[in-house]
Amino acid sequence: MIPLLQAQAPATSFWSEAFNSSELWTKLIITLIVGLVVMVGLLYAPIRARKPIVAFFTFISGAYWVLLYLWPKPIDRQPGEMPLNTVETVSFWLADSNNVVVSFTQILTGFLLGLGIFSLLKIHLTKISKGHKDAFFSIVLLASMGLMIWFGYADWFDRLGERGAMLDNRDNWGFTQYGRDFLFEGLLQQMDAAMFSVIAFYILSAAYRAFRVRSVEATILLSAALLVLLSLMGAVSFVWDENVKAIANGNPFILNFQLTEVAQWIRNTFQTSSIRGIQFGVGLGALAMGLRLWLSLEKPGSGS
Amino acid sequence: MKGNLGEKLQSLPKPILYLILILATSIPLFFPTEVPNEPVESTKDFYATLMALPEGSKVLLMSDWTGSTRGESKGAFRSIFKILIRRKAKVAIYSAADPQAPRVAQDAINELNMERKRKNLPTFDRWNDWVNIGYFPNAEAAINGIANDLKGAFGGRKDFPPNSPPRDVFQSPVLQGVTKVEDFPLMLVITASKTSNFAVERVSGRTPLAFAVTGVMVPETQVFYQSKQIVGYCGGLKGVYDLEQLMESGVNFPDKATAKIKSDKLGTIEGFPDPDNKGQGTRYYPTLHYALALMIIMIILGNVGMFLAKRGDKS
Amino acid sequence: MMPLSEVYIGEQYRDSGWFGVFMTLLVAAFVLVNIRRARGGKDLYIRRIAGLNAIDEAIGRATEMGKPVLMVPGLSDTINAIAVQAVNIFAYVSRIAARFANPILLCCYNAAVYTYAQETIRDVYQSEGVADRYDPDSVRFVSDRQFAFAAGVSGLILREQTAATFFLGEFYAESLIFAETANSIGAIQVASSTETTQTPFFIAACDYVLIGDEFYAASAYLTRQPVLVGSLVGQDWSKLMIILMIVFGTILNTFEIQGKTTSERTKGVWSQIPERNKKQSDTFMSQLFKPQLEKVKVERPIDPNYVPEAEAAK
Amino acid sequence: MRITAGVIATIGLYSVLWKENKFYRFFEHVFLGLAAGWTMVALWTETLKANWWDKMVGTPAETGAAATNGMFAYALLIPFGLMGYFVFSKKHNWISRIPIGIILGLWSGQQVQVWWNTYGPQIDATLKPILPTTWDSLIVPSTNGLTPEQLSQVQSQIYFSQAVNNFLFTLTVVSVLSYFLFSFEVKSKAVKGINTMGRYLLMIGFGAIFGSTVMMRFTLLIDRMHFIWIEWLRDGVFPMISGR
Repeated sequence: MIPLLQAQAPATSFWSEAFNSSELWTKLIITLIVGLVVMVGLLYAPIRARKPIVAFFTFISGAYWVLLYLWPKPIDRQPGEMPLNTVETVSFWLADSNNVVVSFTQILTGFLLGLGIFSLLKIHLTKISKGHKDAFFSIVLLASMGLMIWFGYADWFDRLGERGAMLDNRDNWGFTQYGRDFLFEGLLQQMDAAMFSVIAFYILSAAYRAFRVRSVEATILLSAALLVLLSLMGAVSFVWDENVKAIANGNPFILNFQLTEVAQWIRNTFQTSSIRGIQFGVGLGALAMGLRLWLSLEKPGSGS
Repeated sequence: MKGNLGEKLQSLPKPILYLILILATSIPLFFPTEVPNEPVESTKDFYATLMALPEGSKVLLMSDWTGSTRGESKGAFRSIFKILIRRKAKVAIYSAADPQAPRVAQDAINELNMERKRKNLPTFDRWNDWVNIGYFPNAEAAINGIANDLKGAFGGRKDFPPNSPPRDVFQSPVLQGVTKVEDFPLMLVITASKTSNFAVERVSGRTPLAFAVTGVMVPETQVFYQSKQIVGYCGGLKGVYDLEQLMESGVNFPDKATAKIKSDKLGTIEGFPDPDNKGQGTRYYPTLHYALALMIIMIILGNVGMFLAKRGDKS
Repeated sequence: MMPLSEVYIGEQYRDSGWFGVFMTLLVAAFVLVNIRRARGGKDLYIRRIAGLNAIDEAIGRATEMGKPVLMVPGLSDTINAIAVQAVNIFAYVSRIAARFANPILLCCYNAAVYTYAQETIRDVYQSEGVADRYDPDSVRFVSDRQFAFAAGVSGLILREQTAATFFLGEFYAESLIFAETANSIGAIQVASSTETTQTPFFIAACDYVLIGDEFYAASAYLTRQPVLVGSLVGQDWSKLMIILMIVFGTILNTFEIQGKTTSERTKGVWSQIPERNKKQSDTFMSQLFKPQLEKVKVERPIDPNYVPEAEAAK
Repeated sequence: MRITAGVIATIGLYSVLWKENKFYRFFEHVFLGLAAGWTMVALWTETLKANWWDKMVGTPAETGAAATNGMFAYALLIPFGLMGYFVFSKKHNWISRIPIGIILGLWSGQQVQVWWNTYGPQIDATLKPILPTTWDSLIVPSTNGLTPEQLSQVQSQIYFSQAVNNFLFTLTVVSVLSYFLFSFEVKSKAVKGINTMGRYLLMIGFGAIFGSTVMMRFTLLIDRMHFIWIEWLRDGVFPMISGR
């Protein structure tokens, strides 16, 4: 597919037809119908066939990446070159289909988003219809959702055409742009920032409540945190370090007691290493779980 | 009475805590002050890497921050672009973390350009100096695609040349002759999310990586910096402040003896004294001290309270 | 030009490149072998994990108070093992909740996760024979923007006055928003983030915290399903292997790095250099971990209908 | 006007710190609504349009950009997407597992692919020499005013202090890792000791993480305050009032 992007008049093949050609549309519609037929067919799948079917699809999709990883990769491949042998034919194909496969996850997730929105609508519409005490807020939610969708798309269409570039400049803005800007920059972005910064309050209260010299662990946690906090206050560490330098007057050993040095030492020696220790475990966990899912070894919802 | 005092100190009502914090973070803003500071190694390396770029080199930049972290990321973004503009770099921008990110980055650059216009400096033009390749959903997969097959990944993406309809990004001067990620002498990542990890997983070893991350990510980024998977990084507000100071006074510059910022590892790297260097870092960093101080005081108070309470119980 | 035979080797296996592949396969083997063992009826030991015993306690408490149990399977961009693992644990939780007819609330950040959770939890209720007690709205999609989600969930926590909250999965900055909000209404909290950088906050604000891959151990620990237990043992073998590799490698490097060298290997080629102290990069281990590929040229026929972009641009 | 709205929204969300109230609830729902709306927009404009539709139907030739062909096979994804919607059917909900299965399969496959890329280099970076290569001085001597040769000489040596740090580093990694061994019954005191030590060392790490994180959180709050007091009140409202 890469050469196709580069060539002036792309060569068509069985899999790719020219833009807006009748062949493309016929094939497209046929594919769609076939797909839907298969889907309907699944409705009649016998119960014991269900597990294998799911397992099959899971395995196939995982197999691509595993193959891409294990199959000999071409050495020193230049654009436009043709494979030397069957091994390379496969590896070329694997490499080229990378971008296609990559997009599957996001496309499917995109299609599924409808379900999420459906759940949202269901909950709030029932609230409204039942006249729940928070019905008003549900209305607010749906209204702001509608507005955002409307302005979002209107603005997007405006930017598609010739005017797109001009709209970078506020002078050429219309009602749509201002509306979108108000909702997006004015509200959404600001609320994002606001909600994020709320954490500052919580972090304070959490530290105030939890950082007590109760157990050995708590004490260690607390003192390490305090040291790093101090080192982050440029002024404090600067003054401290200046004094240390003064005391040390060149003695490299004493120089190690500069606050920045100590903090850096904690970071490099303990923080980095403990994170690494944890991450090794987590990584293995993910890999093992990946294997179990790929080979469908695990019962779904195995909390049973 | 001690006991009571202890109890009080141990359990200050949250609203009061919050009120104090608001005061501590608001008042100092009105009184800008200069704070002495020594940049950390990682930021020095970061600055050195940027300054080592030959003029006019092409840089791939993954901009993964939005309004929610503008406090930190915007400062970093602006400083980095001030340097890149001085290096006359050509920047290809894309995002993998958040659909908003490309817009946010675009607005930030426009803001910079407006300031430059006011000072009658040449602007950093879309399409000619930088292209916005747009947003790639599903960071992990997208970055993998970019690393393995840049042509394919960016293919078909469009951006706006000066007042004309959108065109294929590979037509722009920025991406002329670029076919794979190795064609960029440097990949920058300005991120507030774990997309940096994906960059390390997929891109490290193919082309040098340098990160500008939020404070919360400093620990995990330190890991990559130590294992030399990235050449340098600028972490959190401290990083931004360091960067602004480095821009002002360089490293071992004009010469090691008189330099404001010294380094044994790095050679002489020039700085550009210019009031414009002072940005968010310089504005926020002093205030941060009061907030941190408050935090420390509160922790101490809590513990003192606990001891007093214990003593109170005994007597 | 290199011998054609090498073309078959494949880029990723050249020099010491095979080592990475080998290690990956080894770990996979460990996991699969142990799953076999476990399935073969061998009962394998798992040590006690404090955070997990708390789960039952938390639900019990919620039942006493008759208040809902809130569960959040993290903020994964799309459904992945982390989300699945979280939902699996929640399946266990909601099973108990279902028995005691305790209301549950499962807030999803992502539509795909929502689909999976919806399916799984319904299954749980059906298999418990109380399908009628299941309310599809108890598993809901809140928002897929981080802080909108945070705002929504903490709103829910405060309004529903949840008695027990479970935050398991991928959590980022919002972790503390949830934890503190839940704490402020005195709910029991069991939490875990696969993001190491968030764990300290959970530790500070929550009652029970699963650190690192205790999270992955959870379902095995709770359900003792052979497959899961086996895989857990496999992971442990791999960890042990890494530990040994580190110990062995460290000792090896330590002794190797003493002394000087007059030759070094870069890009797969040995070259003579003036004598210098040995560097880390000279050691056997680092050569093993960092494959150094000699630049080679492979002649291939050019595709006739390929147009170089230089012309395409015209 | 725009900024004012932002400020009000900010205060609205902050009000939850006091207690859950109608004001907060209002903005919470506005927030959720906008977010959902935005997602609906981004779904097409940012995801499906470029990654699915354009690939499926192709794009016409434009100035400089060549036309691209359409690959009809992409249409197959529609039915697979639709299968997810069976989740609400009591009888056929199993079908919704298929798209999920595909996504999970892709994810799992990638894990196999990236595991070593991520952790290989980190394992390598953990293998640090734990014996000094020189005893000239116990700690790294000060490097001021050394010639480049001397400097590189010093840097190529490993001094006692570094060796000790490296040892601590490796020790931490190993002990933390061994703390996460679940399936081995620990009998020997020594191993128990290592595990508890692992836990303590872990706590040092967590403390440090906490410290570094606090900085960011406060920075964001400061940014908000700057937004309210400086951008809005001082540079926005005052000029307006004093203008009249």
